[in-house]
Parts: sequence; structure tokens; C-alpha cells
Amino acid sequence: MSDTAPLIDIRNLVKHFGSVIALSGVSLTVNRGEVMCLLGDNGAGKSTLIKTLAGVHKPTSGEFLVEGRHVSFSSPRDALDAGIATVYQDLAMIPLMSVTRNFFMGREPVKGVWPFRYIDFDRCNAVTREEMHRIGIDVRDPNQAVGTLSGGERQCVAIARAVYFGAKVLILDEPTSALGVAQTSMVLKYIHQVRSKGLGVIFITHNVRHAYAVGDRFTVLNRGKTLGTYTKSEIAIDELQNLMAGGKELQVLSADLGGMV
Amino acid sequence: MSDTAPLIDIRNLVKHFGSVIALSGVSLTVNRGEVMCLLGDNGAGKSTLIKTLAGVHKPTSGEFLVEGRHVSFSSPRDALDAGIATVYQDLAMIPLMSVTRNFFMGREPVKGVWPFRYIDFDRCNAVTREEMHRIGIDVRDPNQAVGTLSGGERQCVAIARAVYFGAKVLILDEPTSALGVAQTSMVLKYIHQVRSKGLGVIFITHNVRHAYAVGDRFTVLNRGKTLGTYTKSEIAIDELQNLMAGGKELQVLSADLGGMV
Amino acid sequence: MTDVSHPTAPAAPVPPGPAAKPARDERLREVSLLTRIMRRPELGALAGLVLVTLFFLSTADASMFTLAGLMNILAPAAQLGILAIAAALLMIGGEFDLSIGSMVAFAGLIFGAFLTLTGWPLLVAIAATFAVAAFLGGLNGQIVIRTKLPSFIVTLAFLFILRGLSLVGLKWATGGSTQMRGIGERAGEGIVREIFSGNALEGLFAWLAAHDVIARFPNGTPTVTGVPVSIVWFVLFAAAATWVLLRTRAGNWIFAAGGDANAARNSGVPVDRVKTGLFMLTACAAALVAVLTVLDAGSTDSRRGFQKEFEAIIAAVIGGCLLTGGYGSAIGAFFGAIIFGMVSIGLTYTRFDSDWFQVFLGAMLLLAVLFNNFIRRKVTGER
Amino acid sequence: MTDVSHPTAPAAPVPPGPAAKPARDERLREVSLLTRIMRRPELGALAGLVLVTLFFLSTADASMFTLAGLMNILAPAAQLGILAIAAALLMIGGEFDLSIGSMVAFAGLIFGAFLTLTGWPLLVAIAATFAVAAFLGGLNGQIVIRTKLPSFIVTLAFLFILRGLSLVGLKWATGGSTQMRGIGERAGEGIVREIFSGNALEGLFAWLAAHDVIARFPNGTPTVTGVPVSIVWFVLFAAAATWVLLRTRAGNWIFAAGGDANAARNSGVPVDRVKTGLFMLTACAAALVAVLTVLDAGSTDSRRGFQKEFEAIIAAVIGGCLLTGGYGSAIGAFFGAIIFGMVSIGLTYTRFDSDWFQVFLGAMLLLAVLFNNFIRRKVTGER
Amino acid sequence: QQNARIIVVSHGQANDPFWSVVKNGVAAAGQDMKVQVDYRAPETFDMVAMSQLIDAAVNQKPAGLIVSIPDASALGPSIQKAVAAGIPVISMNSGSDVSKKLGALLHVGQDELDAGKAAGAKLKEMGGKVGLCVNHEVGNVSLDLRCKGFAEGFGGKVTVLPVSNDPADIRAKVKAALASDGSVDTIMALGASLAGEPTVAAVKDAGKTGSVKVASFDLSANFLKAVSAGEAAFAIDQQQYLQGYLPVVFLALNAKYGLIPGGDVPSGPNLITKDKAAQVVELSAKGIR
Ligand SMILES: Nc1ncnc2c1ncn2[C@@H]1O[C@H](COP(=O)(O)OP(=O)(O)OP(=O)(O)O)[C@@H](O)[C@H]1O
Ligand SMILES: Nc1ncnc2c1ncn2[C@@H]1O[C@H](COP(=O)(O)OP(=O)(O)OP(=O)(O)O)[C@@H](O)[C@H]1O
Ligand SMILES: [Mg+2]
Ligand SMILES: [Mg+2]
Repeated sequence: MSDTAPLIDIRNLVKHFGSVIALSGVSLTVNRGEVMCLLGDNGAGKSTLIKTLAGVHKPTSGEFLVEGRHVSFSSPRDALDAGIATVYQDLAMIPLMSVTRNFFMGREPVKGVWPFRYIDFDRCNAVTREEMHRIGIDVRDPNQAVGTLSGGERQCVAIARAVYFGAKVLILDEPTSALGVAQTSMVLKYIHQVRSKGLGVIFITHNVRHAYAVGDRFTVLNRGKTLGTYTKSEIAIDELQNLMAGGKELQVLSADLGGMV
Repeated sequence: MSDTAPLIDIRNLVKHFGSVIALSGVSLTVNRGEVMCLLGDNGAGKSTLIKTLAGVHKPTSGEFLVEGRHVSFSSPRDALDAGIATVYQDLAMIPLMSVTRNFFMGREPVKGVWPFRYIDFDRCNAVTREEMHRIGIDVRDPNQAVGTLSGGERQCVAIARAVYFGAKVLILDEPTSALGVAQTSMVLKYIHQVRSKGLGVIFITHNVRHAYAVGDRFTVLNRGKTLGTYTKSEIAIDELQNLMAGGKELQVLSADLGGMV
Repeated sequence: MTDVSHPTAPAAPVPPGPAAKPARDERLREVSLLTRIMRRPELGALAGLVLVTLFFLSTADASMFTLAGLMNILAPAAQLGILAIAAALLMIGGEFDLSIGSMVAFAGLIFGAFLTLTGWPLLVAIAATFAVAAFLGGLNGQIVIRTKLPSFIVTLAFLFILRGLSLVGLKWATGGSTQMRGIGERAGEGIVREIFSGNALEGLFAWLAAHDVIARFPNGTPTVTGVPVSIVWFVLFAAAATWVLLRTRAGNWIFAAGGDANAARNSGVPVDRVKTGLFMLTACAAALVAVLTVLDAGSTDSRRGFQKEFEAIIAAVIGGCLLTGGYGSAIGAFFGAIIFGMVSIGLTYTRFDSDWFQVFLGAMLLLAVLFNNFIRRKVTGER
Repeated sequence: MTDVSHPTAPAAPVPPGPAAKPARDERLREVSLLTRIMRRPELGALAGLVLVTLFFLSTADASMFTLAGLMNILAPAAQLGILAIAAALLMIGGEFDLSIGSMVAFAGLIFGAFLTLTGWPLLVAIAATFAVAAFLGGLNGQIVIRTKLPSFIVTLAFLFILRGLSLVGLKWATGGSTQMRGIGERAGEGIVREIFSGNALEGLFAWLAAHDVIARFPNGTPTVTGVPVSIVWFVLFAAAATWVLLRTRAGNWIFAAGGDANAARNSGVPVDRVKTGLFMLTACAAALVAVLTVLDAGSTDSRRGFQKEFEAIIAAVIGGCLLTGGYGSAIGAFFGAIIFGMVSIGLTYTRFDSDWFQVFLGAMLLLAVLFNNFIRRKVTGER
Repeated sequence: QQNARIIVVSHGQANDPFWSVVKNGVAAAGQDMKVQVDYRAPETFDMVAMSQLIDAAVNQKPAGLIVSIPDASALGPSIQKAVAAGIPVISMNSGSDVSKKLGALLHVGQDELDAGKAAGAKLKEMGGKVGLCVNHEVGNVSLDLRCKGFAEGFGGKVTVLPVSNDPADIRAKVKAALASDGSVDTIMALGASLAGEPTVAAVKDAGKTGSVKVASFDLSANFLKAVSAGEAAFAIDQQQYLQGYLPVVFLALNAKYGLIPGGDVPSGPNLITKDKAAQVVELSAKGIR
């Protein structure tokens, strides 16, 4: 492991689902203390790419290096153990389970001696309530089922969970899509904090302003291919916006939109 | 039915889920040819409110008038028959079914004479492909299962479906949350078009710029109560933004955010 | 959008092309016809059927694959299959009906009672039997819908209730016996009888036998005198159910109701009506099997249809239905029933000791589904 | 945030308060303790049990609710219940095991064979029986996981295979009979035997009888000489399973694996390991029942455990488990088994004509679940 | 030269203790007569499935067919088809009344009803007044007939107690029945190992050994032990080994030499009481009685 090697380095990644070609050769690097924004049109393959990094999908071909070493994850647990925490677009929550149980799922803190180890639910509830409060959600009851939370509340659980458990790399797939104004600004602040702790962040968004606010580098995907990677200094915000649309005409509606959706 | 009565008029609507009070007295009107933006923090009760309008939930108490007449929907089908089409936040799609079957679900066009009526799948596929194309999604194969679409593609199916089947009132619950730049601008244009046809639109969003771009009036919810209703001329965009956050402090991160998330 | 170029460097947005019929999408690989076929749930069970057939071709007595042998395999498969197809539709719609086996016994009893006790003509008795079955099926459905209890437990209660009522009713109708005989004689002859019992195409088979195309017994009667009507019903029902599922509005609603009842309801599908209809259909399928077997056997007893609900679900699952609903096919259940029938009758054509019967039944079922799964993955490249 | 005022007119944003322990949230109504209790899946089945008890109190012979009568109901309920709790855990984890009934017969056979043929001491024979059962359960699990076939069909195959092997094995071991006897004598006496057969607390009961707290037979022996060990096992297993489900990491993983296996896997839950473990547990529960019944009866036969898989699932569903996984409780299965046992044994204490047995069984089951459902909705105000 | 093949189709499953003895008889005769024998039965008591098994057997053109006939209407056509195909048919166990009519050469066995009557009469003679018939498969016509015959022969009040296949359940239910109706003095179980043994245990649990008479159809080693220990009155033996053995012998001889006996062979009933029980135990443990 070399300290100069990028945290994540993928080279020419290809992923097929049966006859569907979701990724046809994508390359990407993420360094320590860097926010890499992954941008692109709907269906460009962003989620597929990060699911491959997170160990959910096995790549069809291509190389994947973490801190300079080749890896091949056989399950998301491997990726978690390697320090890659992910907020999935579909959130990976169990609707019938409580907020607390979802928050700590797979990484429950236990008390007592084996075989009488049990989960310390008082502490878990307190942590959950506090972390949710930090992100701007006032949970009525940490034992409420996640399925009865609002869309934004649920998304906040997923984000708070990923941030709480720390990691070398934090992957956020459209984390702010369902969030309110206050929660969104909180998540952007989190990204900032996480970067300054030296972690790498992959941030997927369709909001060019969010991307430009926190991103250091921008990789644009289109139809399963990389359109290019730019540092913030190389590209202006409206140029980036045009790239993100993947060659589609924008319907400019009103002056209020100011060209940026 | 009077022509001057608002399309939708709800008065003091209350909705409890067991011990949870989701709405504690909300009032709202939507007129013909008007886009009413429903704004508010996560968990404010927006989705619960529109699900009550769409016939999914039965209100605990309160009045609900459509075109001046009291109604009580016993199922979403009643609401559809009354001309209220809804794009739900959770999209109401069946993952295992094809795009076309989802698109026409519940309103399949049939051919032939009873009992040998069958669905005209060629036409359905063509319509689906075209409508998706209009919104900016190039569907690989209309027979692909919706579960394998990307988040944004799936959302586009729901929107295209609601718009295609027209209605008196179109309810859109965070329709642009997962959409790309091009698709978002297309949806905003749709809202514009639908309004000019004289339909009423209820548009829920967390993006104040989107709201301000197409909205005529803004109703802000907070913790199950109406914070107030404003016409576009009454309120400035950053005032609105503050209201939306529901009394939460905003983390201003970078000048690029320009105070607006 | 299909003719838009895909630049790898920043470029000005290109206006979308006309929504023309898409030519070739670079995001799709070429797939063979075989792959496309194997991906259909309808045809998955075919591989299992082929495997089972090959197994018996190599181990069983040659008489198994004569015309008479095949009819012999298809006859029980047909009765099971009618139930399995209905069960498959219901499972696709997201519910179970564990009462179909008992319903076969109960419908057999009331059909027998209508004929022998009230003395109604055959057609009326059949219609009344179907009406009662549909009513009971609808009752099942309404209880499930109104109480939101799992259909498993509701129809399980009816499994016991109907089985018990069959016993009580039989004893009452026969004055103490659990077997009712002499139904065949009361049914009389005629076109209605011919639709529900005996063989179809008898003329053709007689002609074939006369020309020595079909083997004959020593006394000159052909070994096969026609296609049992139950097989005809089976095939027709499978075809109709497949058409309904794949081509009609009702089919779309069934998939939707089973895939996600909430989402379907929110999209305007009348889920409750669909489910009630399906419960009525399964009950009627059970009544059909009851009428077919009662007319065929001329008698009924309180054990008729015992565990058929279980076998029907097995056949549907072999045929690719998901227990969780929303996925499956009628033609899959069709093949599933044939596989199940072939395995259970086929073993009697082999030289295995019948003590081993269940071991073989289990192993063959497992092999059939494993093989079918293996082939599908191989062909479609799924993992 | 809890101390933020909620203006109904535009106001300047208020800074959030400290994350203090929330006092009173205006978005929550007060709920009674009863409501909170009834909302737990653990206790739902209690209402059904109360209804069934009331029914029998008013219709059955008084001897049903004597101490002897209650032990008599609990003894078969305990055997079913041990299976039902394991089945409930597996169902919560999202899978089925249809082979448990056959596993009871098979484990009984190998346990008997270890004792009588190889002559191992009791403890070793029991350990070996559990080891074989765990292996077979693990095999089931691995097949399900690796092939991604529904567990319904895989374990169904094992239902047949194990049942068949029990028959073959018994005939082989006994030289032609379907019953193996003399196991009791070979087991010997001792502490191990006392853990797995006979009664617990015999001293206490003898003392109670001597002081006339317990009724005695005319010949002076007490009517109840102790608590059958199967009941003790049943209660302990229910307590342990409940604790695991509600309080431990493994419990959280079971709920997660059954609720949404994909989401759970994506969150780092070792779903495959959890499921395999659950399959092993159900197989071991079946082995436990086999050991208990074989030592109790002193013999085993090829029909042991027939249809127990079905009854176990029924009990789990009565107890509130969802067939789709991810929801349910062990204590619910506990009550479910008692309800099922009480209904099926209880009817013999009443004066109803036994022909109506199944009708009553079905009706009582339906009433119990309906009532339990009705009460829950009434109390919690759900609709 | 290929051995003659004889197929047996019965309505009893191979794992049913009663039928497993029949099957042992079949197998032994097959070995003794050097013919191939196949034993087939449906998975449950299912007349429709059984008729299909007979059809399947006919297709294989065996040298002889042996069937049990619990439901003449349902099985008749298939049996007649076999006869039409020129296959010699012998019926066994049930169906003595219809055997000739359907074209079978003869019948080996004895009607369940008659066996029940004999047992009932014996128990009445022993002083029974109120009887209980423990039926582990209500609706299985042959078991129903045993109960019915018992009731007819017994004369007194008889209640049917429906139970499952599970020994613990049977034991609990018999105990419950004894507790709720103290006047019961006679219990008839329809299968020795399945129902008879738990019934003996239940009577013991209830402290009524001796005062309640227990009898059972068929034999099992443990039940016979109970008989010889005086805990049970007697077991009714149909000598079903003969029902499997003899027809095979007859058909084998028929195939070889064209021989066939001139009339039906009654195989039972045979009451095994305390004095005879001890001798039979070992044979029963081997699946011969
Ligand atoms: N399991 C699958 N089977 C078949 N096709 C799939 C599967 N998963 C994804 N795809 C296809 O791959 C393409 C890329 O999907 P992906 O979810 O990665 O897009 P995305 O960039 O995340 O889009 P969005 O911004 O809308 O979330 C989509 O067109 C989708 O239809
Ligand atoms: N079925 C339910 N049972 C219990 N509580 C519920 C239920 N549905 C919603 N709630 C609660 O009601 C509140 C309002 O939810 P709702 O989904 O309407 O919020 P929203 O305004 O749409 O939020 P978002 O912007 O995040 O989508 C939430 O706090 C949620 O926890
Ligand atoms: Mg995505
Ligand atoms: Mg919402």
C-alpha cells in the first residue's frame, strides 16, 4: 500500500446485465481528501458504477484498485470492511424494521459476554436520535418503522448511517434528492467535513450547483462511457451543466431558472 | 358544479396514523390553470396530504371539495375517475413488470369484441417509447422490467404516464428529485403546458428555484400545519426558501450556493 | 435520440432527433433467439420436462412412451394441471388458495347430491355446482380482502371446513357412508355428459386402430379409444389462461395486483375485484375437476382431492411462479403439472422398488428445477 | 428541534435547540399502554388464545381445565411448538422449510439406529443425531442460496427424499418392519435420559399430591406426576428465540434478511450465513422433537412427523408471522402452537359430533385469527 | 427366458404399517416363485390416482394383476380394461363383494366390515357397553368400514374419535376423551403401531388400565406386548401377509401351468389374545404379521 496511490482507481470497467450494456469501459480515480463528483444523464450508469465499487455487482471486466492494490469484492460486506461506505440510491433500508435497527444494521454494537451478547438498544436509540437530529430530522420515535417515514426522512437515515460509521471512502448516490432545504445544506456541510478529515468522497447528483459547491473534480458519464474528467478550475458551471445533460437540448423556461435547473 | 369554484378545495384536513399525527388541520385550494406549489420541510406532511387527495388515505376529519362538490374517495380509482392524476413520491410502479405494462396500468387500451378483447401491445409500446422520448429518455426496450431501470428513468415513466392520461388536476410529488438536467427542464416545461391547457397542478418540490420558476401560488407546510399561502407577487425567492426550511438554520457553505440550495 | 452522436469531449448540446423507430442501440448486446426464449418464464419449465423425459426414456419400460402410456401420464397431469393453472393465476395475483383440494371433495359431494338427491338434469347440476363453488371462492376472497389477513390462513380454515362438510354431507346424503356411488347412472347420456366425461375424438381413434396405427388389445378393442376430455379441458384452459395473462387487461391487472398491491391500487387497478375474481376462478377450477372425476369414476368420497392444493402449488412453482406473487405463467404451470404427473406415474414404469418412490420423486423434482435453472442461466448469461 | 416554536405565519428561522431528550412531541397522540402492547406482533396471538379458552370454558367438559387436562393439551402443543418456533424464525428470515416433518421421522430413525445398531451411549447418539440434522439443514440452505431457487421447492424435494429414506432405512434396520422398537430399553437411565424424556419437577408434584393440592387417582398415584420435559423444552426454546430475535445481533440480521435480502446484503449483513444458520436450526428443532418423541414412545416409525411442517407453518402464521418474511415473532408462534393444540385436543372434551371435527377446527382457527385481528385494530385505531 | 411379471396395485401406501406387511408378502412370494413383482400405491387414499395406476399397470401387459377394490365404481372401469386386455386379475383385501362381477378370478382377504363386526362382537362379549373408535384417517373408506363394523358388532354406544397421524396427538386425544366421558369402557384403535400403542399409553396415563378394554386392528410388536401384559385385550389380525403372498403365488402358477383355485380365500379375521400374543411378537417385528 503506498500512501501516494489514489484511494480508488478503476480502469476500463465494463458491466453487462444479460444483453444490456450498462458500462462500456469507465475509468476513475478518487484521492484522499477529495470530493469527486460523478455526473451524468439519467441512465448513464452512475449507480451501476458505484454499486460495482460497493461490491454489489461483480464487474464483467476491468480493473479495480483500492489504495493501489487489486481487489475483488464478493459482497458488500467486503467493501465495508475495506472502508467503503455507501448510500445507495434505493437507500438499502428494511421498511418493516425500526429506524434504530436500520441505522445499526450489520454493525450492531453488542454488550455482555458470548453467548449472551446483546444489542445495547438504549445507546442505539440515543445515537440514532442524535445523529438524525444533527442532520436536521426530529425523529418522533426511533422505534418507528422506516416504512412509515417520509421519503426525505428515510434518506437522512441512510446518510446519517454512512457518515456515522466513518470509512476511508464515502459514496453518496444522489443523497439530497428527496431532502428539504435545511437537510440538503446539512449534507453538503457533512461532505465538506468528511473531506477535511482526509476521506475520499464520491458524490453523485443532478444538481450542478450542489456539485460545484463541494466538488474538487468532476467526472461526467454518458451512456455507459466517461465523457471526461475536469478539475474545478478547468470548467465553468454552465459548461458542466451542458455536459451533464449528455447532449440533450435544454428547455429554457423562465428567466428565473437562470439557465441552471 | 360551478365554474368559478376552485378545482380542489380542502378545509381543515386532519390525518392520524395510529398515534402519529401527520396532518393537523390543513387548508388549500387549487384553481383552474394554476400551478400550486406545495412546499415544506422533510416530514412536514406533503405526501400525506396529496395521498389523501388521491384517494389513497381516508382523512381522519376535514372537508374535501372537487369543483365545489363534497367528495369522499374510497380508492385511488375514484380519484382518477374524478380527473385527479398523481405522480407519487414512491412512483407506484411494479418492478417486475415491463415499462409498457406499467405505463398503461389500470388504463389499458383494448381492441376486439368482448370477451375477446385484448391489449394492443404494438400501439402501447410505440406510445411508451415516444412519450419517454419526449421527456428525454431513450428506452432501450419497452419490454424491459421497470425494476431494472435507473432511478431517474423510472421517475420519468411515472411522470410521462400521468401527463399522457391527462386529467383535471395533476399532482406531482417531487417529480424531479431523481431527474437529470435535461429531464428536469422537460418536466418543468410540461407543467407549463399543462397549466396553459387549463388544468390545475399541485407541484411538490424541495428546490425553491424550480418552484419559483413555474409556481403561481405557494403553500408552505410545517409539521402537519399550513404555514401560509402566498402568490408569487407576494413573496421573494429567498423569503420562500427560509419558509421552506421550516425554521431550521441553514448551513451556508460556499458562495457558489448563493444562499439557495 | 438514437441518432445523436456521443462525444467524449465537451460539445454543444445536439437537438434531439425525431422519435423514429430506433435502429440499433449501442447499449444493447446482440442476443440469440434461444436466450430470448429461455428468458420467458413461460418456457423455463420446458428444460425440466426434457430432462425428466430423457430420464424415463432411458430407465422406464417402453410401454410408457406408447400412445396409451402417454395418455396415461396426461390424464392425472390434466386434473392436477387444471388446478395448478388456476393456482398459478392466483399466485401471480399475490394470494394462495389452500382450500382447492377440499373444494374438489365438496364440489363432488354437492354435484353428486344435486344429481342423485334432487334429481336435477346434468346441465343444471353442473351449473349449480359451479355457482356454489364460485360463491365459496368469492367468500374466501372477500374475507381475505376485508380482514387483510393472509390468504394462507383464511383458505386454510376453509381447507378444514370444506373437508369436514364433505364428510358430514356424505354421511347425511348416503345415510352413513363416506362414499357416494351410482352418480354415473344418474347423469344419463347426452352431449353435456360427453363434454365432461369419456373421450374426445373417439371416431378418429377407432379409425386409426382399424388401420393398425394404434395398438389393439387381444380382444380387438384399441388400447386407446380417444383423448380423455380432461386432457382437452387442460389444454384449452392453459391456452385461455396464457392468453388472458399475456394479452388482456385482466392479465395486466393480475400481474400488477400480485407485484405490488399498493402500487397497483394507486395506479387505478381495482385490486380487490381482481383478487376476488381469481378466488372464484380457483374454486371453479376445483369444481371442474370434481365434475370431471365424479363423472369419470361414477362415485365420490370424502378424501377426493386430498392434498391437491399442495400438488397444485408445487406444479405452479416448478413452472416458475414466485410464491411472493407478481411473476409466473400459466403455461409454466402446464409444464409443471406434466412434469409432476410424469414423475409420479413414470416411476411405476420403472423397476425401482416402491419403497424408494418418495426418494425418487423428491430427487427428480429437485433435478428438474435445478436443471431448468442451470440451463436458463447458461443460456441467458445471468448470474 | 423540540423547543422550536411553530409559527403559522412567516417568521425568521429559529436556530435549532440542543439535541436534548425530547419532552413532548405535538405530532404524537397519547397512546395507552394497552395500545402499545397490542401493537407488538409478539402479543397479537394472545387475543385469539383468550377467545379459544373462553369458548372451551363454556362448551367443554370441566376436566379440560384441570391440571391434568392442561398438561394433556400442552404436551402435543409443545412438540408442535418447538417446530413452530423454528419455522417462525426461518419464515422471519424469509425462507420456508417443508422438510421438518420428514426430518422428524428421519432423525428418529437415525437416532434409533445409533442407539440400537451401533450401540452408542445416549449422549453420543443424541449429539450425532443433531449433527446429521444440522448437516442436512445446512445442505438445504446451501442449495437454496447457491441456486437461488425458492426454498419452498428445494425443501419440498427433501420432504419426499427424507420421508422415503426413513421408510427404506427402517425396513433395512428392522428387517422388514416400518417400526423400530426397543429404543427405550437401549437408552438406559441417567441424567441425559432425564433431560430428554419423562417429567420434570416430579418431586414437587408428588409433594403437592401428598398434600392434596393435586387430584389423585383412586389407586393413590397423583393424576399429574410432573411437567413433561417437552413442555420445559418448549418454554425454554420460546424464551431463547424471543430473546435472540429482539435483543441480539443475530435477531436483527434475521429480520433484515427476511425483510429485504438485497438491502440487508448491501448494508453488510451476511445474509447467506444467517439463512444457512436458520435452516440448520429448524433441522435441529426437528431432531429435538424426534429425540423427545422417540425416547417417550420407545419406538419410531416411518410416519412420525407426518404433515408437521404444515402445522408448524400454520402455528407460526396464527402467531402473526408473515409468509413474505421479515415480520413475526417467536412468542407468537408459541401462542399459535398452543391455540392449534387447544383447538384440536379441546374438541374431544366437548359434546360435538366428531364428524364435525374438521369444520370446528377450521372455524375456530378462523375465528381466533379474526378476533385477534379485530381486537388489534380496535385497540390501536388502525384501519 | 424372462421371468413373468406381476403387478400389485393397492390403496395403501408403502409406509403404512399394515400395507408394508402386504408388500413383504408380495416380495417374498416373488422370490419364492421366481417372478418379478412390483408393488404400487397412490401417495394418499385417492381412488382417482389409483385407477390411473391400474391403467399404467395394464399398459405394461403384466402376467398378472393384483388389486384391492375399496371403491368399485371408481376402479371398476380400469379393472375391466385389464380383464379386456387379457390380464388375469386377482383382488385382495377389499372388494370381495364386487370381485367376481368385475371379472377378477378370485378374492384373497376379508372384508374390513366383517373384521370390525367380529372384533365388536368379541368386545361386547367381554362386557363392553360404551365404545370409542380411534380413527386416524377419517374418510379413508377402509378405516371407516372398520369403525362401522365395530359399531355394528359391538351393539352399544360407539363414538368415533378422529385423530391425526401423530402419536402425541392420539395419546392426548384419547386421554381427553376418557376424561370428559367417564363411562367409556372400550376403545378400538384402527392401527396397532400408529393408534393402538398411544391408546394403551393414554389409558395407562388416565389410570384406567384394566378397566378400559383396548383392542386394535393389525399387529405391532409393542401392542402385542401390551396384550400379553394384559394392558390390551386383543389385536385383530387379517394375516395380510397372505393377502400379498397368495395372489402372487396363484398368478405365478397360473402363468406357468394355468392353475387357479376355484374360490375365494378368506385370510382372516384372527383375534390374537393374551395367550397367543407372545409367539407373534417376533414375527411382527419383522413385518410378517
Ligand atoms: N439489473 C439490471 N438489468 C438490466 N439493466 C439494468 C440493470 N441495472 C441497470 N440497468 C440499466 O443500466 C442503465 C444504467 O443504470 P444506472 O442505474 O446506473 O443509471 P444512473 O446513471 O444511476 O441513472 P439515474 O441518474 O437515473 O439514477 C440503465 O439504462 C438501466 O436500464
Ligand atoms: N403510515 C404512516 N404511519 C405512521 N406515520 C406516518 C405514516 N405515513 C407518514 N407518517 C409520518 O407522517 C409524517 C409526514 O410524512 P410525509 O410523507 O407526508 O412527509 P413529506 O412532507 O412528504 O416529507 P418529504 O419531503 O420528506 O417527502 C412523517 O413524519 C412520517 O413519519
Ligand atoms: Mg442512479
Ligand atoms: Mg414526501
